[in-house]
Amino acid sequence: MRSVLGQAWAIAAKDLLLEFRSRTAFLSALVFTALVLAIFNFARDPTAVSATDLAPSVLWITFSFAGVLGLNRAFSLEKENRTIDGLLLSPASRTALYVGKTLANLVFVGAVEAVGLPLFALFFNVPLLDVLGPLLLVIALATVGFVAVGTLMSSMAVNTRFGEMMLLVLVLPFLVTPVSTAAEMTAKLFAHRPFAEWAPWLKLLGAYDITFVVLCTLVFEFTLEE
Amino acid sequence: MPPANGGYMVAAYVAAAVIYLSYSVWLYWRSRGR
Amino acid sequence: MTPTESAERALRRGGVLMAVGLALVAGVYVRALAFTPEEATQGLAQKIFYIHAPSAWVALYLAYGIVGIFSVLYLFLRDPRLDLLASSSAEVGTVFATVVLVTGPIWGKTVWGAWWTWDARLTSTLFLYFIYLAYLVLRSAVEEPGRRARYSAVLGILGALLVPFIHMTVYLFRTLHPMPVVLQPGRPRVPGSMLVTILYSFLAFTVFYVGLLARRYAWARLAAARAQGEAEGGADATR
Amino acid sequence: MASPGPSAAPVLEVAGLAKRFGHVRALGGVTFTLGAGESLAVFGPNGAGKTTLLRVLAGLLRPDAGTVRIGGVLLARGEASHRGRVGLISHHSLLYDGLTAAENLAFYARLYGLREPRAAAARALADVGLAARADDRAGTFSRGMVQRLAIARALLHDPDVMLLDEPFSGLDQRAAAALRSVLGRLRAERRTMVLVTHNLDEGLELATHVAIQVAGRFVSLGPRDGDLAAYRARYAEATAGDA
Repeated sequence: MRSVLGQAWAIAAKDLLLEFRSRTAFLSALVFTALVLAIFNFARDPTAVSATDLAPSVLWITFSFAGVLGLNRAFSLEKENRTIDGLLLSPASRTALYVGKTLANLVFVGAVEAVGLPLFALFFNVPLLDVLGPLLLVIALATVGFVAVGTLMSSMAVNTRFGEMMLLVLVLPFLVTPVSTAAEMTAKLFAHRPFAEWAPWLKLLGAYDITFVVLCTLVFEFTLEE
Repeated sequence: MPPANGGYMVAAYVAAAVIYLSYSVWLYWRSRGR
Repeated sequence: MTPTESAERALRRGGVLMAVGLALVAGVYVRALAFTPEEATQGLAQKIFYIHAPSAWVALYLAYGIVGIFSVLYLFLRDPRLDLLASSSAEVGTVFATVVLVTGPIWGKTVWGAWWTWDARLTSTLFLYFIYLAYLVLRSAVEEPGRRARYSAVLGILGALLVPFIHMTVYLFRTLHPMPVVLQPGRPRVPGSMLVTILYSFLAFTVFYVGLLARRYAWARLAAARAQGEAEGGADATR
Repeated sequence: MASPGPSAAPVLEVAGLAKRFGHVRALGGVTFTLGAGESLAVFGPNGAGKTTLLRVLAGLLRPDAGTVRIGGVLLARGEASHRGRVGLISHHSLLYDGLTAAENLAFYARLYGLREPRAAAARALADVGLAARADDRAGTFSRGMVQRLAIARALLHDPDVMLLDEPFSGLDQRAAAALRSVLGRLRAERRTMVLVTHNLDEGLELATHVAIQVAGRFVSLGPRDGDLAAYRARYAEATAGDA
């Protein structure tokens, strides 16, 4: 178990170092985030729709799409020089590879969200600080859910024709639960509703996370060449 | 007095028949012979 | 008997089963349209139920269940036929799901007054349709049969587990949101002759599904057997 | 059958390996045995299934049938200890262009569970004469330097069995000579090697055993008993029917 985590961390640290050096994926995800936030707010008719009504859905559309677009990077970077063979040749377990890739993706998406959230608060003028704690919890849970599935799917998508488009097609149905529960909870947070009102969504999201993290870890090895 | 909406019923039945029949015919012809 | 011959026999059997299914479905049309009374509050449009509901049963439960079960079996047993069966079920299920998505709004228009409402059942059907499409698109984008089978099995299993989550998500929204009270098309109170029609239609569409599945699966086997035969004929190594 | 000499316990035992990709047969029953210090050169035209053979031996591909044993231990797919005893050099470098030479090796040393990965990386770099370029990115290296770094990567964990997949392809004369000297050293260290290539000029002099593979099968296998010209003739004869 300890060696699995050690190997997973080595893989994640390597991915993050590579991304830190090139920053291409990170910067494009950031630009995407800023653009979507700006366009949605600009296109909104302020007399018809108030910013706080629109805000939760915009936030989650932005985060999930920016996240999924970034997930391609995880396995496409292993195609150059066939480094995926190097990983699979080593005694590191397949589980460590999945956990490592998922960790790196979580850090990546988390960093995009860390920049995106203040931008969002600025553009939509929502009172972020009062609800920051619970909001971070919601963001963390939803992000774990779609990154776990997205990482698995990207391992397959990278070996198909039209890889990037394919990843979106594969992942979109799986975004329904994390994104809509997170958007609903975000809306209730901004409206200062009591916890009892958003607890059912929290439970559903938690159940989704547990189910798919376990399942994806189990089936990951089947996405590798054998 | 039930509402007069037989047209919708006909539309739905025809649409379903078209979809099922076209798939059946396509499947049958594509898979027979070489 | 060679694999090609046995696949050809299965193809003929599938054709017969398909014809039986079609005949039974034609029977549903006759019985529902001519020999089933008109419902009092919804009028003739209620009869859409007899084709809509059994199609939904096949598309959302039967066909998807078969995909999920045979995907798991494939990953354990690695018999290529299991993959062909799962993918045949996905394709046939997509046809049934298409009918659900076409007849649903037509019926909805008469009940709700709008073609599309984000009603729980319609919404989850739409999302499940996207899983079917993703499955078929993924298969078309992977060349090598072994990899295609593994990838589709992984997606088939994840998709089968996603189905209950989508239902729960959609129902959570529906039950907690204040919804305008509208007449739901779900379960009409049923007198005897309607009940017979309903039961018969479920049976007919189930047999129709099995017939299409059998034919589709036999065709896939035949194609695989022929490709194998051709490969065995010539020099056949790679890399 | 390349039977090991009386002194050599078999290091690598391969029996009846078969592998198909869909309807294409890549391996159709490959069998051989090698002892310590023995090396097998497998020659064959493109598409003969040579790379597939190496990938099965390395534990990357699961064979449909047949067994691989290293040191008498059966290869089970995904068996980490098996993968730890095998090293692979291919015409792909398996290196990250964005990492420095030292970082590349330290990363792989961690995956192989070596103690003090940085020290292991530094030793391996010195071994292939790249110590001075340790902190330069692999992406800036010449083809020959990349190949030396790839060799260092494959030798990091001191494998018993070395697998080489067309290692000479794309190398200039100097790099090829350097590679030859490394291979000579590996042989002197009594490592077991399997080298596959379509080019008879490369690797024949390093081999103790020679096989010719056509369409997934060994059409000839035995200790090296002839010179280049003799093998050229045999190779031409074996591949004549294979368009």
